[in-house]
Amino acid sequence: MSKLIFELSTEGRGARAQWPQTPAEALDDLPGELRRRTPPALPHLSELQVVRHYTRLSQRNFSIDTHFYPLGSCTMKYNPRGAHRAASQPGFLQRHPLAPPALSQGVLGCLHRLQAILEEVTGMRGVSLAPMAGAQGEFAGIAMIRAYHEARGDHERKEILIPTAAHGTNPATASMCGYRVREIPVTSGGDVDLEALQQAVGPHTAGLMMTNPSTCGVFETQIRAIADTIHGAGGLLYYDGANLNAILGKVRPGDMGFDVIHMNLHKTFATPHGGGGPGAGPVGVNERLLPFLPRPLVVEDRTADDGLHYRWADKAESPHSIGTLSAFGGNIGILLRALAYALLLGRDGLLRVAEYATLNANYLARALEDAGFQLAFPQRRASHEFIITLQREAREWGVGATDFAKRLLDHGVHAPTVHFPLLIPECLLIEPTETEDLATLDAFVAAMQATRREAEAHPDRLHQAPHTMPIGRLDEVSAARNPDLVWRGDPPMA
Amino acid sequence: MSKLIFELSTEGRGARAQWPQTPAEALDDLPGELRRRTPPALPHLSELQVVRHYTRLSQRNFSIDTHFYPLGSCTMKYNPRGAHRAASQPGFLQRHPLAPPALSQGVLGCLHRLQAILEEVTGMRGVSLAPMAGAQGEFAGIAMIRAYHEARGDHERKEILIPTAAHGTNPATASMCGYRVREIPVTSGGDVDLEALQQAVGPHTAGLMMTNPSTCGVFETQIRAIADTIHGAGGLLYYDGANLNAILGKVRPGDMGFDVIHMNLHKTFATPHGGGGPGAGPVGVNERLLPFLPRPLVVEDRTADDGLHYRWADKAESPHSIGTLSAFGGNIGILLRALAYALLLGRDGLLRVAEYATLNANYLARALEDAGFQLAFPQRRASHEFIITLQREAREWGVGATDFAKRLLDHGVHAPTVHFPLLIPECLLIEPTETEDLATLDAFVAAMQATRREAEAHPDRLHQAPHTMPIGRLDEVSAARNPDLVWRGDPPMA
Amino acid sequence: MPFIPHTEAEVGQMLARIDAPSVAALFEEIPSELRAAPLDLHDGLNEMDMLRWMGAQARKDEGTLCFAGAGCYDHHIPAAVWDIATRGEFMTAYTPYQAEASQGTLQLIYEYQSMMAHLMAMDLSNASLYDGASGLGEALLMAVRGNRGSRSRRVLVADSLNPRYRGAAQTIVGPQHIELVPLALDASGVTDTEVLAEHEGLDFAALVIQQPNYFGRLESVHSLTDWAHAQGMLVIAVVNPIAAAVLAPPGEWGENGADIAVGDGQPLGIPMASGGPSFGFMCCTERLVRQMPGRLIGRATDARGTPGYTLVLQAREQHIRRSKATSNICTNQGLLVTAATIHMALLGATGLAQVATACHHANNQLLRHLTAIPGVQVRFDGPHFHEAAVRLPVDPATVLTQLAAEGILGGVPLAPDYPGLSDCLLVCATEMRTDADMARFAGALARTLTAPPRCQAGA
Amino acid sequence: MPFIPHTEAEVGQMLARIDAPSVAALFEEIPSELRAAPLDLHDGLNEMDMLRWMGAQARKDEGTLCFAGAGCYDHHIPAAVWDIATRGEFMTAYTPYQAEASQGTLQLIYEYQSMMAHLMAMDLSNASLYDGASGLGEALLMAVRGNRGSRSRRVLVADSLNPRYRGAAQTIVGPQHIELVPLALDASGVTDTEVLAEHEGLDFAALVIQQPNYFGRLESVHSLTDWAHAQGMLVIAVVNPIAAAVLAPPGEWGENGADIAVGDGQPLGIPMASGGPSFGFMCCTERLVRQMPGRLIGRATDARGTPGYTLVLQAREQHIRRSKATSNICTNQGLLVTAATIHMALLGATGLAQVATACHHANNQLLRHLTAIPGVQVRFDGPHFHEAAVRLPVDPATVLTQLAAEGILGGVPLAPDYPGLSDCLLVCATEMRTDADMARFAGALARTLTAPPRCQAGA
Ligand SMILES: Cc1ncc(COP(=O)(O)O)c(C=O)c1O
Ligand SMILES: Cc1ncc(COP(=O)(O)O)c(C=O)c1O
Repeated sequence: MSKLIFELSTEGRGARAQWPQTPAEALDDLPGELRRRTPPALPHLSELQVVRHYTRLSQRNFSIDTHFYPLGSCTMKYNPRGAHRAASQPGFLQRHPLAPPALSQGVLGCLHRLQAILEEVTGMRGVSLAPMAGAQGEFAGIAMIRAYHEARGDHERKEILIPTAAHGTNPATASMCGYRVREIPVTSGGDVDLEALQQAVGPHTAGLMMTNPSTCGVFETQIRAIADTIHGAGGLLYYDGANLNAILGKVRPGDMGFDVIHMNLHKTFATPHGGGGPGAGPVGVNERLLPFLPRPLVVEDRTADDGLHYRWADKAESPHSIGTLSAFGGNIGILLRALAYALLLGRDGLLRVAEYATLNANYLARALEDAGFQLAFPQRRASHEFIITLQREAREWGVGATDFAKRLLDHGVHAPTVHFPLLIPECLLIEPTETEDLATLDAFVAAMQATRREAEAHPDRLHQAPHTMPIGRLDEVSAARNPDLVWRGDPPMA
Repeated sequence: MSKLIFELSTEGRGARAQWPQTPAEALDDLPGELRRRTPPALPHLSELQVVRHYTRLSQRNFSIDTHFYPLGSCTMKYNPRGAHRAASQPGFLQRHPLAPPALSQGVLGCLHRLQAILEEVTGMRGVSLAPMAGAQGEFAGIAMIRAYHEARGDHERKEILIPTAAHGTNPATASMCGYRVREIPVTSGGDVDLEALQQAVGPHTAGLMMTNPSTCGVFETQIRAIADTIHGAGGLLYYDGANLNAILGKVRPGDMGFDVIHMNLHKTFATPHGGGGPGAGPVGVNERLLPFLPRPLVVEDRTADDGLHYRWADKAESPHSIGTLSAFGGNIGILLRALAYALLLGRDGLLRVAEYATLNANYLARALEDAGFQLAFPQRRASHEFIITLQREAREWGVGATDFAKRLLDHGVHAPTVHFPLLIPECLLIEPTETEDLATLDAFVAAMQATRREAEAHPDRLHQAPHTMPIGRLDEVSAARNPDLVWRGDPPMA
Repeated sequence: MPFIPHTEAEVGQMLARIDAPSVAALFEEIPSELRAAPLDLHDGLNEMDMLRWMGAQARKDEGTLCFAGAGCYDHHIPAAVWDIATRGEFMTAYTPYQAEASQGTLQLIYEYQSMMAHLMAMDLSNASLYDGASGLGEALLMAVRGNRGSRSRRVLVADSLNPRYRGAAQTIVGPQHIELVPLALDASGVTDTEVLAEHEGLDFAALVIQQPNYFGRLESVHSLTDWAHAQGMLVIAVVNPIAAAVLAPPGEWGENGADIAVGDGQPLGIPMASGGPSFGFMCCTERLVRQMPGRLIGRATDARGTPGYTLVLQAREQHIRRSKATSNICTNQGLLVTAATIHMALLGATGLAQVATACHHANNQLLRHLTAIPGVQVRFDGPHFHEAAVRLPVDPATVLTQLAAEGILGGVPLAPDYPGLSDCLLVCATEMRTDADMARFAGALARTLTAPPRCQAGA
Repeated sequence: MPFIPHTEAEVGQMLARIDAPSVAALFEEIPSELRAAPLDLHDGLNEMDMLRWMGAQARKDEGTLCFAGAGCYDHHIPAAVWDIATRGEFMTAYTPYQAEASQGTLQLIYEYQSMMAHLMAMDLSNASLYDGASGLGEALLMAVRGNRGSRSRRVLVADSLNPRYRGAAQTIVGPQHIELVPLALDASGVTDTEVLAEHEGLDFAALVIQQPNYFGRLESVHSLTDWAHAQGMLVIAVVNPIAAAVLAPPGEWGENGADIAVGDGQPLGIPMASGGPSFGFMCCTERLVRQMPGRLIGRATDARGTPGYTLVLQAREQHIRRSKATSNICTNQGLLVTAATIHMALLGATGLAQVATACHHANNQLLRHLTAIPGVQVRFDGPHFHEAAVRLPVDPATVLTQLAAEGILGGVPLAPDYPGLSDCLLVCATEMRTDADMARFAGALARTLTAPPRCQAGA
């Protein structure tokens, strides 16, 4: 019901304090046929209109700064304002990406320090900060696996194995890298089906992608056996680091036998999600994949007078690199925030992240179980997240995961992740994170309980939920049928 | 219904990233009896709790950035974000107030430039930026009038004349300066009753305080005659500059015959009101009050090499000054914002402020009149604001100005000023300002019309308004009877 | 037309509606002989050019290493404080006259009043005054009005009070013929208890004590308070709110506590910013509530019993009582209170105490650095808090000029306000100053003391 | 424990509830031989110390006078843009999976898609990709999938494309065996129409044209587009969004317009910030919508008919189609899109055109300043937009080093990517550069050209 910005426009209006004054004749040397004939249909607005419109729009969002947001697999935790401040300094914001090292020791020094911290945290030998989100990190990782096999002349490895519980980016990445995907089942205990895995591996196996703890919210205890199986068949092991929050300082992917890993700094290192990005997805590798790391990499040189000097590595220094992933150095502003976060936490602080994220998840899991909800893996310790299945509620009362999710919004709680992982029917994947307090967890349990009682007594209230949001449940099916993606001056609906 | 921050507290919690680590023994050299025995009862919170609490609280406000806010006499117009940015630079924020001129040329140069701009805008000979809000500017102005008379040995002038329509700060200021207040009636046309004024003046008259345009929203056309009357009796003329927005570049207080003026930069120069401040209330004076200007003043010297050098004037340079009004130089951060605003607008931009503020007010007045509302001064041109009286509505339907005000909130509009000026019963003082667009004005008229229809049909809906705010109408009477001003751990109400 | 949304067509339409031939015609009531000629001002700049000019100005003052205090302190401010305080809903709201549409600001101020009252151990707090110095002026007026037992318009003011506070207070109370009677210092830089005796039996409305005092020394607040109360005076405490986290708070001074506590809120999350805007806080005893100047927010309920917050006891203010108001203050320092409230919530009692402790530690470190320089001494014996007067072997003004040339603000000279201390500099180190900073200061100071002064100071 | 709210008592209570003896016990499922030793990392810093260290780092890089473009431009960003974009509700929300609780972000993206489609004169836009260069990679994949008339995995890429775009695109499409076939430059620095003829009749999936091209020269986009279409290729336009306000937009290239438009959104309100985060935009024709990678937001209605916004056509994305998705992209660059949307709303069509005009003017000014220096020439004839290759009489790398010592970023050397242009520098002046800035650059450049190079460059 909020007007579109276009509906506030009146031709002839403008935020003129933002316009440079240059006579239009300044363009006269450009050939006429290459010039634009009609101005684009952008809105004409005053500065106040713009500020007011977007300020009010912002209020129509849930966010970490306003709501509990236990969105599983997404690690919605507090984004320290200090890290944002640290990255927002003029020296960082005003640096051109192609400024030479003489004008860039500040930022290069930061990036080098972050590389070193991430190597230690993951137990890997080298880290490239280039990938701009988790999925691009996955791409870089699988591209490195591919480059590795190709460099060895091993051209028959055309398949990537992926457990069924995996995030959708895993199979999508494997495809983008030109691989076939074979899915490996997960047991009812939440672990990879080792037998199935052993049957699947072979000379065609390029590698296995997995997370640990998995998206089932449990720690894969057979990890050594899995690693041995893959390595034994000549494949490599990829670690999807989206769940790294669960194990910081407790166990390192490098030590578990992974060859390559990406991290989601926008999850584990608390950089804000921005309503869908930006993120940062650095990749770490062990010795054998070092030559293939994506560019650019920062190197530290010792100067004649024993100082330190930072520079980007020469292209010639990494001839086997899979190459660059963006025009410049990736999402450096996000990397700076992640570094600030790492500096704030340090050794002990990072360890505590894993500990308290896990404590919160296990407490919440138990409290929900006590409240009558069914855990997907009741016999297991939760990692930093866990799954409940509403199969019973769906069967008995006809209310599913989506209905619960929508009704929770009315309780002032963002819904957990629904229907993921796909293998568990009517599931909610719940990740409270370490930065939420006990009272908030208890309030969530109360909201879930209230919703459950309501589901039994008045299932319709859930079907029609939410009731207190700016809009009711949207008809996504008809929206998809004839998608309206662009405002074209049509009269506003309703 | 929003919890108090104290109710979120749990002993033992803390936003530890904000704590410096110094051993408590560092205090051991302080005498025990002078140390605090029990820590103050401040809440124990995590950083996320604090951020979330105050972010959510903020959403419970109307503001210029979110709502039309036609609060008469308050000039609630767009506060340019660029001015805020300009004043928020490290060089300005990190300057200690007692830094010597060698480390302060930036800020002193800015203040000097602002002094000059304000002199030109007001037509006065000298400006002091020291007062921290309008009322303190009034204090400085009346204290200067007092100092002037005393310097002349004229000790019998014990009275300040003030039109009845005046803002409450005017009489309060006169009292603070040790004066008796005599109120001068206002005619039904909105002007000062000249005859009454002539009868009131005499050798006991220290001066007259007035605004022009007045808080009746009209321009006082007899201003020359008033000035002559006061000056003829040996008194001085004080200009309350709260309404300067109406006449920028059109007519200058100095040219009208005023001896001293304060400005509300937080109104006319668009610095944000901050939910109740800070403001800045510079004073301007003509020749005869120059010696009495409050300190500090910035002076410009020409250096040997023909450069400019800025410094604070020496105490010895203004021996007759009424003195300082704060520990340092006043609300310099606000002065910087006002300067940025003046730089953005320039000569033509400032003139347009008056023009379009006046256009908006006159349009809105006419539109409301057409909609059946009664203007307080229908025969007059509105200045930048105007008054409607709901006397008829109160008489016929039993709904008054407050009821209208509260119901307007439900329409997403901040209420105009109610019951001010006091002499007009059931009045609304409406100031749209120049930064609001036509559609917003029309929507306001529609809301007023709807409210009026409702007042007739369902007066109770107005009595009980607002209906859609976070809380209903508060019982201010019983709140005043036994005031609860401090949280003391009592259980939350309701 | 920056910030004016009107299109030509709209202007035409609006003029037609009000039957005016032009916008200029709307000003026809202004006598033509009064109309202004075009202002002699610059052309408007766009935001880019304005920021370029203001940016160049700001950079001129950037990078100073600060060892000055004297009422304004360089503390760490958590990034969250101003990120939230400058949200449009806080920053661009007016005074919360419409309570139902201002619950954000109102609840926040109620929380502020509560925190401040707890920090000061006083019954209640108002919603702010302009700054600490003008706040003291208001406190004096309040004390003179509120002291039922005294008819005096004279107040005792210790010489150890920040002289800038005395100055501003003097301006404010002067027109009402209130007289500030000084109380001399003893040799250790605190109020001389011997001179107190001279004032015994005389009628004074109040005694003003600053803790820690202007020289960073600690006053014997308990005995001073008890003495003043015994003499029928009210006690006005002037305090640093950070120090109050570790020092006895005004409400706990002596047997019955101070009657009024005022001070500057700057240390609570407000950047130094040339000294303003900051805010003045004021707390008092229940008994004095109706004498309190400025705004007060109270808790109330709506018809359904839902609690909310609103302006209360407005009868004290000028809107209602006009010339009989407790003060003329109207606009106060709301946004700074917003920041301070967030700051106090983030720091908590422990955090504030840690800041105070770190400052005390840093200042002691600084004094060690400085007194290691031959000829440099701490002027007063005994513990200092936050700052100290340091005696130099050469003229402090010259030293400051030379330090300034190296980008160091080496403190505040005491000469202008204390002729007897004209060889002294008031120095301060907060938790923000590192050991390296102090070493840089001490090094530069040592050089200026040995090198002959140059005409044109230079590094 | 920064950011962890648990008190000891609460931890005890929680452990009791889950029957765990300690927090450490929660990790018992991890095989003990895998458990990590304490990490070899620093102690945590408090925010003050962290900011001190990061502040010192940032200051090392501050104050550079920038004359580099090459895909990243120093534009004025209205203060309002980031004040609003960094509001917690925008900045700390996740991807808007729950539409009803994310209408702020969703409506904003719908507005963004609309503005971007209008600016490019294309049918539709997605919600962003990582950056312009990786966006081109996605566009190539999309073109190869989407060109029904071609079975080729080869695409023609003009040599005047930003080499960094080519590099990243190559990385992304390489594993799928897509080949980038270069198209040589003519003597004036644009795509050689003669070499086009050599490719006629061969099967290519697409042609990639950048406008303005890497050297700031204008390509004959109309004839190139018509030629490519006639050959059955799709046309991928790589454009600067500011330039699109004054140059023919991709949708109006030739008879039928480009099929896909990509580019980097950085000029739309994003600080240079070392090149990231920025965002890639992508627009396409209606026909290609189901090949579009990334998120799309559509308008929908709720049961009452109230319009709202939601993710649509998710079947293209990896959540649903997994290995058959159009791309693996998930997290994109949402917050940058937020800023760009506010930026475009503030500037409007006229404002963007004015920025483009001012940049063009500034760049021409710069070229006048530089070519006044003996031996300095503009490398290519004809009009330039935004930037230009300038030929120097001495080694550009040496010159850049000497300029850097004076705090000037004098452009980008072309040598690494164009051996034939190894005597050239790519320079750029935006509306932010004043005449005084240019004179400073020209003066410094003139000095470096006359002075013999020193071993250790210095001012
Ligand atoms: C398990 C898992 N893997 C990978 C990703 C992809 O990361 P990104 O969204 O940063 O591309 C996600 C993000 O949701 C995830 O949860
Ligand atoms: C007419 C008038 N005079 C004086 C003042 C007092 O100004 P301030 O609130 O800045 O002290 C006001 C403010 O509301 C006003 O409207």
